[in-house]
Amino acid sequence: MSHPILQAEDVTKTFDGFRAINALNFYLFPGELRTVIGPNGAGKSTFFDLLTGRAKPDTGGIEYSPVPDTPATDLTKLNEYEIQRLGIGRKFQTPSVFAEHTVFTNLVLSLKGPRGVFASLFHRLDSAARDRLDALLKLVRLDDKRHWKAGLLSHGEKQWLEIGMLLASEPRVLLVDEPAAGMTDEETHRTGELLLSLAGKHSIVVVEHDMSFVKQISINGQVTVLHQGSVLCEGKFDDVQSHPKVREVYLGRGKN
Amino acid sequence: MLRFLLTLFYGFALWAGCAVAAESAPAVAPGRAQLLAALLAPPAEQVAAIRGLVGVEDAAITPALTAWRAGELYLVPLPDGSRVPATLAPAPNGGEQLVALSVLDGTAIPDPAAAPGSATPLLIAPKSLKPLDTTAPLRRAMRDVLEVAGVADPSPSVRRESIERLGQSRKPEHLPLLQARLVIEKSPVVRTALADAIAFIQLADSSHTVRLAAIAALGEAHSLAAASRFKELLAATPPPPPDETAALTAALKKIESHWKTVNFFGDLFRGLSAGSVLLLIALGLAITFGLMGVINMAHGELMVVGAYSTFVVQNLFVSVFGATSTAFHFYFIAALPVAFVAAALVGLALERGIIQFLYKRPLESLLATWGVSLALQQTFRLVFGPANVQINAPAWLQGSAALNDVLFAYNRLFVIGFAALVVFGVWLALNRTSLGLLVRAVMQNRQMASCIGVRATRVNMCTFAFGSGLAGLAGACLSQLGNVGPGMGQLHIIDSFMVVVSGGVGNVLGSVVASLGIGTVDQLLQPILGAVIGKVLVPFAIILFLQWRPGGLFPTRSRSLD
Amino acid sequence: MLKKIAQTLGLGAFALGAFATTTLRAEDTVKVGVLHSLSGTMAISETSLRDVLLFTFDEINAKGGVLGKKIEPVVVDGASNWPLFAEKAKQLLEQDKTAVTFGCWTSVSRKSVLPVFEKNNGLLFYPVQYEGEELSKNIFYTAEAVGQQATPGVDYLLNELGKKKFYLLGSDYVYPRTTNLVLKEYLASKGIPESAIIEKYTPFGHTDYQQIVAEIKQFGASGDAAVVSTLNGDTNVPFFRELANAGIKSEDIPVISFSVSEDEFRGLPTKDLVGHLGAWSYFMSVDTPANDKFKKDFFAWIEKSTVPGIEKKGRVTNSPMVLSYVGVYLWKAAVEKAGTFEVDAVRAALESGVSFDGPGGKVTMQKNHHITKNVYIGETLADGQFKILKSYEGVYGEPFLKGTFGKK
Amino acid sequence: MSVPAKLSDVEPRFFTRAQWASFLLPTLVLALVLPLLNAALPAEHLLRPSDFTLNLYGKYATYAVLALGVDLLWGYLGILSLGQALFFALGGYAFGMHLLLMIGKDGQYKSDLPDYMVFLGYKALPAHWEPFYSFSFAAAAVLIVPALIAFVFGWLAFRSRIKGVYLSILTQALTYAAALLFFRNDFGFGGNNGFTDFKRVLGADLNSPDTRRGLYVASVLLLAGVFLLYRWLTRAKFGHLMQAIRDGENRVLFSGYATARYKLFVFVLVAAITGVAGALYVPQVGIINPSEMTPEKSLEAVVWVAVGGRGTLLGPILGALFVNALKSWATRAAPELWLYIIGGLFIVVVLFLPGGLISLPAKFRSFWVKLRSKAPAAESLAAGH
Repeated sequence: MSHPILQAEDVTKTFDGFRAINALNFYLFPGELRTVIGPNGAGKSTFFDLLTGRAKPDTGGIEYSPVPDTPATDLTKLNEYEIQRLGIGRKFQTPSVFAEHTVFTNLVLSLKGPRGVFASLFHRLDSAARDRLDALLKLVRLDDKRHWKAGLLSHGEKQWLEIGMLLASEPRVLLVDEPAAGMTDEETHRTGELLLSLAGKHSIVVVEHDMSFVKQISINGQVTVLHQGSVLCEGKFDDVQSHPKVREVYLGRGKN
Repeated sequence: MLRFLLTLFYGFALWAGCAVAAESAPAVAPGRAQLLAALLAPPAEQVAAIRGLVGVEDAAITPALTAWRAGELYLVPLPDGSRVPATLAPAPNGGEQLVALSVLDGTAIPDPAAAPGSATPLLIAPKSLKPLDTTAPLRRAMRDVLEVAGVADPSPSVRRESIERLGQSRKPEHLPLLQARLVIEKSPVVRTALADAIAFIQLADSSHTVRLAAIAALGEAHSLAAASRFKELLAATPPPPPDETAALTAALKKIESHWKTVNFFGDLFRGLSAGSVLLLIALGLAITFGLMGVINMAHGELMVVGAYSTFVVQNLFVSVFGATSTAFHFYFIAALPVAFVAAALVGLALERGIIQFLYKRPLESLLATWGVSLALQQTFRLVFGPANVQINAPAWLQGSAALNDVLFAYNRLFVIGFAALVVFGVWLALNRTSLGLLVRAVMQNRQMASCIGVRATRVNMCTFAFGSGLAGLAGACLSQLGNVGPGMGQLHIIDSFMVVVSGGVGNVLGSVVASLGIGTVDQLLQPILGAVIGKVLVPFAIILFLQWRPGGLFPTRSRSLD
Repeated sequence: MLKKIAQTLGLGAFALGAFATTTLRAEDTVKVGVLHSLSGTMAISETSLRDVLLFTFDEINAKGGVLGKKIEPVVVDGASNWPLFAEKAKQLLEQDKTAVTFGCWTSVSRKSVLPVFEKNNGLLFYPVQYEGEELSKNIFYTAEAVGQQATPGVDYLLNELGKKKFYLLGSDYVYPRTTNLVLKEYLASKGIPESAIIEKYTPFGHTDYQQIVAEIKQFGASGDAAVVSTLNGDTNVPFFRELANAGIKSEDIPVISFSVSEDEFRGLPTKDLVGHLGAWSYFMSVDTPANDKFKKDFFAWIEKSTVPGIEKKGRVTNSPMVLSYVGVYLWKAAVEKAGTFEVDAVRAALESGVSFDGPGGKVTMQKNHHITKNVYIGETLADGQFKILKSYEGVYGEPFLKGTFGKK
Repeated sequence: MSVPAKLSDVEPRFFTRAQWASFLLPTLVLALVLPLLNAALPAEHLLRPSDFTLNLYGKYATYAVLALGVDLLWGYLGILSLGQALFFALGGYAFGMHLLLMIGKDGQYKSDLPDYMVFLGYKALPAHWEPFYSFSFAAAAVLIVPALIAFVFGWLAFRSRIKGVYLSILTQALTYAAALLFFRNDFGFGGNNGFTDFKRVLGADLNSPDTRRGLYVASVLLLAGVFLLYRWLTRAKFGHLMQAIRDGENRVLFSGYATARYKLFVFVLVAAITGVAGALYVPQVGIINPSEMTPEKSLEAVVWVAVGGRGTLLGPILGALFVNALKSWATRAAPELWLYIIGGLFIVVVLFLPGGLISLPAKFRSFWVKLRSKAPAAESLAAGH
């Protein structure tokens, strides 16, 4: 097997005595689309926080090696924007778009490119960038709403916009937190298709609750079940679904 | 309180003394005649006449001169043209009129118009007489007389004070008097003072050995007055003999190291007291700003409301009970709840009128409440006048206790105790009452709390009023320490915001630790750096401290985004 | 956007209009400026001066005014804001064209308006004790100079009370600093060694005097020390409270204060101050017919005054008020002597030495724009009055004292 | 859902033609016409703006620059700084040092030293004062000193991600501490009295009408220039980022921007520009003293912005003009009541006009629209019954 692009080993994080993440091991391989499920409080969002520099682990290491056979980067030493610049993008659980800005501007601000103060001051959009923005707008189906204030979009549209913003920054790794929340069935399905189409080019981790959606996107990939801050089991969707422990802690709850 | 009891005790002792004197005085004693002459002498000769009373033993002299010095002695004119020195006291029947108590025998002057032999006292209308004048030279002369007389005073503390003064005057002629007293003195405190005073006078003794013994004794006694005298002696030309120089240096060292210790503990106490003041001021803010997130720039003015309430209660007590009554001294106790309620009501109006609309815009509450603060200041100015108002401390908050030379001022002790009490009260209110539970619920998530049926509006209202009331209490306490005027709120507002921020917003315990810390650091720095630099450094220190702990001393952790 | 700009312009026009509302100048009045802080931190002191000035104008107007013209006061609020003082001064001189202005309390406010008065050749009468070291041809200083308050006060401590050690305590600003510089020279010239002097400053609005008082208590343990206080305003309350609680009595360590007058006593616990000293060129307790009349008339005026914001209860008189009062009369005398309101002529008349018998005794304007006046040393009584202990008559006002007590 | 308003995108035109016109017209009137009228017309002429008026407007213009800075930080970047007056005063002090040295021997003591140094017993000019004889050095210091202080403070604060209320209180503490420091005589900047009695600038007599007019024009041009600069800043991608930081700093961080650097850049830039405004303010009011850096002064500037309308560039200018004109007028016309007027204004604006004065026309318009749409409905209702 190839070298993992992202690996977390023996990671622990406590908040005021509460172990949000407990001796977690996680490996993501290039081009993989990984789905992470788990009950509330399993530590999914904290896990993303640790990967993106929002929180620092108490123990354990998180390493990122986008190019095989080069020294890996220790993510625990870096902060949010440094990690983003390495090519790890994140979509938040509650869509976080710039509500006061237009859809178009939201994407412009996310576009890959220099992030420095002076670069922003003297920034001009070239025609290649405009073409790319047009393509993105079409991809996330917000072409006709490009001048809308993002705050006025529906919940699902905001999710799409945020995915668009994520793509605009052309990351290697996409961390996607509950992309289907607030979407209609049809929108959800299209989101799944989009994610599937991105796999291969990007390495993707999706956290999700909606089981039919999970089933849709994990058709080729692995599913990881988190429970009480560590991995409960990992495998194909069907295997996981039938795993007794999973049924007990997670799916079992859904039945009652 | 102690002080109050002492005052009562003194008063009683004085009366007892007078009563005894009255009984044992068959006719005008020679001492009494001399006193009378001094009282009635023309101003130019009064000083000499009073000095003539030094050493004269007569029970009337001390009360007479004490009253004179305090501006409470009157010359009551009689129809025969004579004038009788007397103090005025309320008439036993409780009327408007005052009775004149002759200082010569302590008895009421009989009314000359009444039938001879009857006991009708002479009644005098208030303010119809002016007290006998005093001047600084006169008072100094009286003090000399009283000091000598005070050596034999029934009260140990009067004896001690008089003896200390006599010692400092370093007049050899007092030596026999002091030594004679030492033989019969029983109180250990007074004996120490006597020994010191004798040693002080003996510093100039002709005998070398006596001088050496005196130096050693004073060094042992940690006398500050001796220290400055020692320095003078060491610097004198020609210098004292070598063994005396050595003794002086050793004694000086002993004294100075003692006072270093005293000052250290003094600083600690002062720090604790300054911290308690800060704490009282900041506590209300820790609730309204820390817990509720309202930046209330009018918080200082809520304190002023408390301070002016105290002023009003004081005046009420004066007009109902009179300024000299025992009841007056309890006005401050009555003022505390009034201050709390008054400030809470103003706070309530503020919350209902303005702040309730701004919970989602905390930074804008800053602007609106600043507007309120300006308007309130002008209101104080128009209602109470632009000048400061006069607040007289009750007797039990005046003065201080000394423990091994460290002074503990009663008002400071009170503030420390009161601050502790208020902190405990706040802790109880927040953690042990259902309101406290609701408060914490609402403060954590206003919307969620109202969803589960908490009446957030009412909780907000109560919490804000409570925080405002605490500001009122702080204002009442401050009225005993500093000035009360329209601008007093501005003096403390920045300090208190800094306390809350460095303690950690949303954490009352943090404010407690932060205020005590800031107070102590400030007081410890002051002797080294001066008052101004200390005040400048504190904000800078807080900025640097927040570098280390951006959330304050006790940050509230939350997992929500932003 | 255009609309917004138009709005801005409209607003500007509004502002312009507000300033253009110069009232019609009636021929039989003369405009006189009153420039004091009626709000902000200094209102506490300065409001009384506004009151006494308005009273003085009414008193003069009742007797026919100045040169047959009634005084028309223009009262402006400096709001304890120094740039605003300068703006208001410009307004008074350039818009209202006042013949004379009475005002300022703090030195910094005077410093901020000084260039304005010099540029417009205006006249300012300044009534509050100050540090000296200034002489402007457009300002007349009825104020006590250091030599008319501080040095006589210290003289009293030295000669009458026999004090040998001095604790110079002040607020950290220019008046205390300069006064103490002069006093240190003065004390040195009287043979007091530097080691017997401690100099301490506290910031504005300082509220905690525990340290200072502890130090004073130990400094004064030898019984021959005195405190010379140039603490200003509010800080006196916590200071005297602390002093009293530490058991320091005026017989042991007297405090002489140069910024505490009868007006300040209204907000001080006077029982704690009994026996401590003050030095001013006027006390309310000065027992002269002129003072009795002044007090009677002023209180009667206060009683019936309808000027908004005038406090009616518990009013007293003090030195800055009387120096404001005599300032108006000195100006009146000079105008009458010159026969015109024209500034240069009035100045010449003032410099020629006009006199006025004021409530505090006779005052005479000197060529150096300061006035010769009586100086009184008093001690505080429990009712917030001074009892006069000593008076110095006809003390010459000298603004530049520093260096004059040097080597003799 | 109503049709959302079309918002400007990242690179719209800087100004439309109408906007250029409405910018240039008042600038010309204020910077050219008024001073010309003042210079050319006789003293009592009805149309002539008086020296006093020009001077006052010049002062307001510098205040407006201060307000613009507060607004850029607060309205656009979301940082409510309660310490902006510090930078204003620092610029004023830096330039004041130069002005003080330019007095030369014309002071009270006819000495080369400034007056306060003479009577506090300085023997020679402190070394750090020497370079301030040079106008260009002083001018550079006007920019650099506030920028430096802002840099150190901002670097410390933004690095440790202090924000919101914390940052506001800390900026307040900073300016408070600085004011206390400058109040100290030992600090060497004239203590409470500060610097006054300036005589000349660049060889020109400060009291001559020409110089004062020049200062006024400079202030107006500074305001116009700063307006254009800030407009450019807020229109560029940079401006959008500022607002993005204001609305959701974390999202910006996760988009790969070092937000602390952006904040620091704006904080320092604004400090330097505010310093320039302070430097122009001082010769016009004739005094700089530490009370200019007390927290209340900063609060006042915040109030101007709130009253005018934050998050717009015209609002702060309007607010600074309006509040100060009101203050100038009220301290003369109603000395006892003006605190109520000003205090009441803050409350009313915050409660009822969160958008500030600038939002008034829009409010009237929507009110008018509502009124008109309601009126026929009411009529038809009445007709129906």
